[in-house]
Amino acid sequence: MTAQHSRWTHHRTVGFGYVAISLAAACVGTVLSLLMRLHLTWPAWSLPLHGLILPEEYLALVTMHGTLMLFFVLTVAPQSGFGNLILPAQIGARRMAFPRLNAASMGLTGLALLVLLAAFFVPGGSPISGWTAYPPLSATALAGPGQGEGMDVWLAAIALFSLASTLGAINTLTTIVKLRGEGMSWQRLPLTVWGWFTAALLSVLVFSVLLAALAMLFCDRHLQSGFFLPTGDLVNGVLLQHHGDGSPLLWLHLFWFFGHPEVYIAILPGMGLTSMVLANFAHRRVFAYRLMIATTLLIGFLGILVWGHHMFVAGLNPFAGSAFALSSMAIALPSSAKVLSWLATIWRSRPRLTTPMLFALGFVSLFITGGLTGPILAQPILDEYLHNTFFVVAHFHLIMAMAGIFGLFCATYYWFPLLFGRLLSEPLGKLHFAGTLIGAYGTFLPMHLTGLAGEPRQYAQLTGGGSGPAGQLLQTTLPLQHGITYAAFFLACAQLPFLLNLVLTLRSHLLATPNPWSATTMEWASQDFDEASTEDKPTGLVTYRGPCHYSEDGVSFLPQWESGATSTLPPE
Amino acid sequence: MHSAQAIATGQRFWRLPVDASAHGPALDTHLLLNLWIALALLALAHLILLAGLAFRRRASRPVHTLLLEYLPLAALTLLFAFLAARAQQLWAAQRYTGASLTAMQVEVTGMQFAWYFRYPGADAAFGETKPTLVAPGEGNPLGLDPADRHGADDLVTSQLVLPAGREVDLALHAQDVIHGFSVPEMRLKQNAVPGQTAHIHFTPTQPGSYAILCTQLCGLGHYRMQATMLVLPPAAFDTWLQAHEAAAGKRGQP
Amino acid sequence: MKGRLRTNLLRWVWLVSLLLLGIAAQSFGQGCSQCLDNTRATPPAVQAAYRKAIYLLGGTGAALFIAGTLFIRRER
Amino acid sequence: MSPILTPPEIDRRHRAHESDNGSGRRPPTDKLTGGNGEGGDNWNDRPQGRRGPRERLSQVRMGLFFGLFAVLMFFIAIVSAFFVTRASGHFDAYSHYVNEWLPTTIPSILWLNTAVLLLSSASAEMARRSMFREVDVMDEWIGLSRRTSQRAAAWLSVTLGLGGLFLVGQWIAWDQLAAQHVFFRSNPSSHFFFLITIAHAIHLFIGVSALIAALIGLRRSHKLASRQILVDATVWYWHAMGLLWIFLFVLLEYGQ
Repeated sequence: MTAQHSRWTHHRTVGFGYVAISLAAACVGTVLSLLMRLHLTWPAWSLPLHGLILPEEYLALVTMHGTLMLFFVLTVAPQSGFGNLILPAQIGARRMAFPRLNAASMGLTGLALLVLLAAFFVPGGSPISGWTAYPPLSATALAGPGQGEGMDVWLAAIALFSLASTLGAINTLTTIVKLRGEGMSWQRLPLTVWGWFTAALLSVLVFSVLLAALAMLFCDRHLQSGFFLPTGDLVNGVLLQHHGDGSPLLWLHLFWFFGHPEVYIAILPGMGLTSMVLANFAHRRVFAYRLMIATTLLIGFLGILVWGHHMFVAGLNPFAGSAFALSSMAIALPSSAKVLSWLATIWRSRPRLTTPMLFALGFVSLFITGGLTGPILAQPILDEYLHNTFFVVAHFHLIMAMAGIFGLFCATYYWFPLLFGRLLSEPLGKLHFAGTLIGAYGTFLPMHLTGLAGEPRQYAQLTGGGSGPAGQLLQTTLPLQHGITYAAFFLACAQLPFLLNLVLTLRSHLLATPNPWSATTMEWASQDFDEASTEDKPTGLVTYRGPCHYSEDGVSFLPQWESGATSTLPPE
Repeated sequence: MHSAQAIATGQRFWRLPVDASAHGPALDTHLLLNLWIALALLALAHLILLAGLAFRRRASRPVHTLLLEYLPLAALTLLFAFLAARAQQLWAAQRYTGASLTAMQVEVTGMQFAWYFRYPGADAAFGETKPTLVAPGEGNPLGLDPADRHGADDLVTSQLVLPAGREVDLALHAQDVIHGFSVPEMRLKQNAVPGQTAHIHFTPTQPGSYAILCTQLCGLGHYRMQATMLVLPPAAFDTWLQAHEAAAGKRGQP
Repeated sequence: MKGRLRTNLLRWVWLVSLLLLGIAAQSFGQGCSQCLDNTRATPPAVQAAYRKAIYLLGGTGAALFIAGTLFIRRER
Repeated sequence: MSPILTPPEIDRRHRAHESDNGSGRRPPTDKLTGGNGEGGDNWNDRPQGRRGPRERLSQVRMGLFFGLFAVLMFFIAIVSAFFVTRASGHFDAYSHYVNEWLPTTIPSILWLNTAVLLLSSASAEMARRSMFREVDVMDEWIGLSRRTSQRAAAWLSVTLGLGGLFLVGQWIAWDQLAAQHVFFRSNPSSHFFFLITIAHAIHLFIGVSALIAALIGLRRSHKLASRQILVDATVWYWHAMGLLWIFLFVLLEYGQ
């Protein structure tokens, strides 16, 4: 390693690369979801230049939307994107531990995205088995269009992504453990860093399990093994030729061992950021700070042990269902502790309602709303009714997708002055917030109702299923589905002020003050030492205390990098 | 807007579907209890959130960690423990034990993209099936082995007809990929996984016709993989069964 | 400070494990030695193998998670 | 905005440049110390507890250990699938429970391979130790000799040879099985035998590449610290792969 680093391996370059990747994925994913909504509401609507959306094309939309959003947006942007942009500065370091490895994993992630998008253009189109890719549907080209080359491309993309994520997470972990600046003891780490740390630890542990499962699925597809295939499986009139008495359940176990921690990887950085932003604008210390650290770790730890709650009705032993139900219920406790702490932090604090603060509050609201249906779905007997209905769609979109996106917007508005030296416009930001909040609730709250009415997800069509009781059951929710589609379009349009805001702000010449939010964490000190420099010199910054030191009246504050008496401030 | 119309015309799309099984009412009660609790907590949390924001005067920082964090947490722990325990009771009652020996046996087979139902016939035994013999075009979608005498009187239908008030033991199979057997009106859901048998038992209580849906993504026809469950009064069911078994028996004889 | 976090963590672990134990005891009081229904066609050996695999996978994951968090505590 | 406790801007600016503001008021603090050619060599600027060339070494080790977590989980996933598949079977036409699992006969050459791998681990450890022998390190640091690197290179070459031998041995084992008509696709047991051995061989191949890289590095790199890191990380990885192999070998030999 030389004193001079290349710009290409600078952590900010890598971070912006990740953000660009996830922005591209988010745009494509959003368009796909809107197409799904259009088709679901007006089945006869034909896509310009394409024609009617066929059932298999609808499922391809489902699969690609899920894969893009979960992997390339919710995993990449908060963890790798903002992790790289902010993390080093926040722990008083100038760089990530392994800059070249970092750039390589960003490149791999980009490559994975390109490979995934290539699935649209291979014969048969993109895969139709959802982001969970349950075999035997995903194990043979006979199972449907898109399950041939499309599925192979999908496997390759996700394998690349797993590799990249593991490497990126190793980098994050090493950076946090080893590169903390002087005085940055582990109790002084901002909760954001704890979120990144836990998420990275989970990534290291679970992405390789996914990789192993992908390798085995590949063998099943092309080498006639039967890890996930039972004997005598007859697909499309053809008896599958393979050896062994595998079981699709095995895939479910391996996949969800990855899949459940994956959703925590997506949301933990957002939780950490929300805590810090709430404290920053409420001008108070995060309530029960050490408990927040403990709950972050506990959520991650329990996250490893709850995967079976995705499989209550999948043919699992009912006792295993009970055990997983209990561990899943246990996660409700650290999550509740977090919500209580957030509520206590802002209680009667007269916070400054800036745009990042609003998005953090929105995160709290969505986390509560989406989270409260979690314990319901963790009860196997209720999951028996609600499994794979729109209720589940509503649950995970609120708590993971929408809360995750709110965390991302919060990060964007909050750190924009740090990254670009300019403040995003507040009026436009507030408009963006209001629209997004209304759109998010408008889209996903009604889905609870259609789910309770028994409507399954992943149905390409809700009409035309015949006049039997099934057709009638599905049609009862159609009026609501119309409303949901309008709300989804409203939600998408609500992002326009944001784009406008970005363009206007980047073109403006109004520069922000060095620490416009009066923040206390280390990244805001970094403007002293020219963060963008590629020179590998120590920052010379010392951390003197934990984050969020504010006086009782909330007027004065003491940032982490200032030496000085803390005696004017109340004890922690 | 359609939804506005629907609300105005009083269309009850927000209701749970009819509950027509013996274990259903308990499940519904528990579900509604859960939903009300969730709604109450939701309202409470948002009230606290908004109230905390609305106060114009800043309060001194809350320091009573015990009071503000651990006490509500203990209460929530008790609440969740209660809900979990209640759910476990219901789950155990339904799943931990098998169907009674007198339960009616029906085999359900899912395949891309249809459900087939098989009744064992007079001998109360299912005949062997072989994947090599499957020929939907020739009226043998399940691959019944003609050499097996148990299979001769088996009745295969595409509609699940059941008597009201009698326990049913369904044996779920899948021929190709994973399917999800779901009857919302019976509060019933269980995946049919190829290569293994999943048993599920329940007692329909109200005669009527109900929707059977596939709830596990199974391919391009997933959305139209539907069937009907027809619950008949016991007498009507007996007539139906006899008529069909007679027909099936005739077909089974060479 | 360290001490307090440890106490907090310990308190949490106790709370959760007590809860788990309490409810688990409740559910095992249901006469569940049969486990008949869904697994009738799955021989005990296979179920045992699944159990073993679940313990192995979950146990290793949990152990490594704890090891990872210990790294950060060991470093200053 | 609210009055803050932060000192005025000018103060902060001042302090940021106080190390070298060109006024001659202070002696420059970023004088070159060290000597191993590392960038930003003034260890006084570094936080407590991380001064000196071992800092980067411990970073790389930490990263490597986290990477090994991932490798371990990869194999644990396969091994847990192994347990499940070993027990699984199906009911045949006569309602007999059939388990297709036919334990793969492990070619006896694997014992030899295991011994070779253990030996290679020992020689790798010799290479690692020789990179850290204090007297020689001092010599090399001052520029008197390159004895550490020469010794390490010798040991690493031995390791490389033994590692190559192991891979060749694995190839022979697969060949022998093929001669007995046991292929990947023969049987559930053979799926796992080949999956595990090939996956391990790929990991070991990465190790071999790392050895080659380390050998090149020993020749080319001018910085002792970098050479130490290269050798150290490679050897730790090599040890881990050896340990993993013993676990997998025991599983395949006695666990089927």
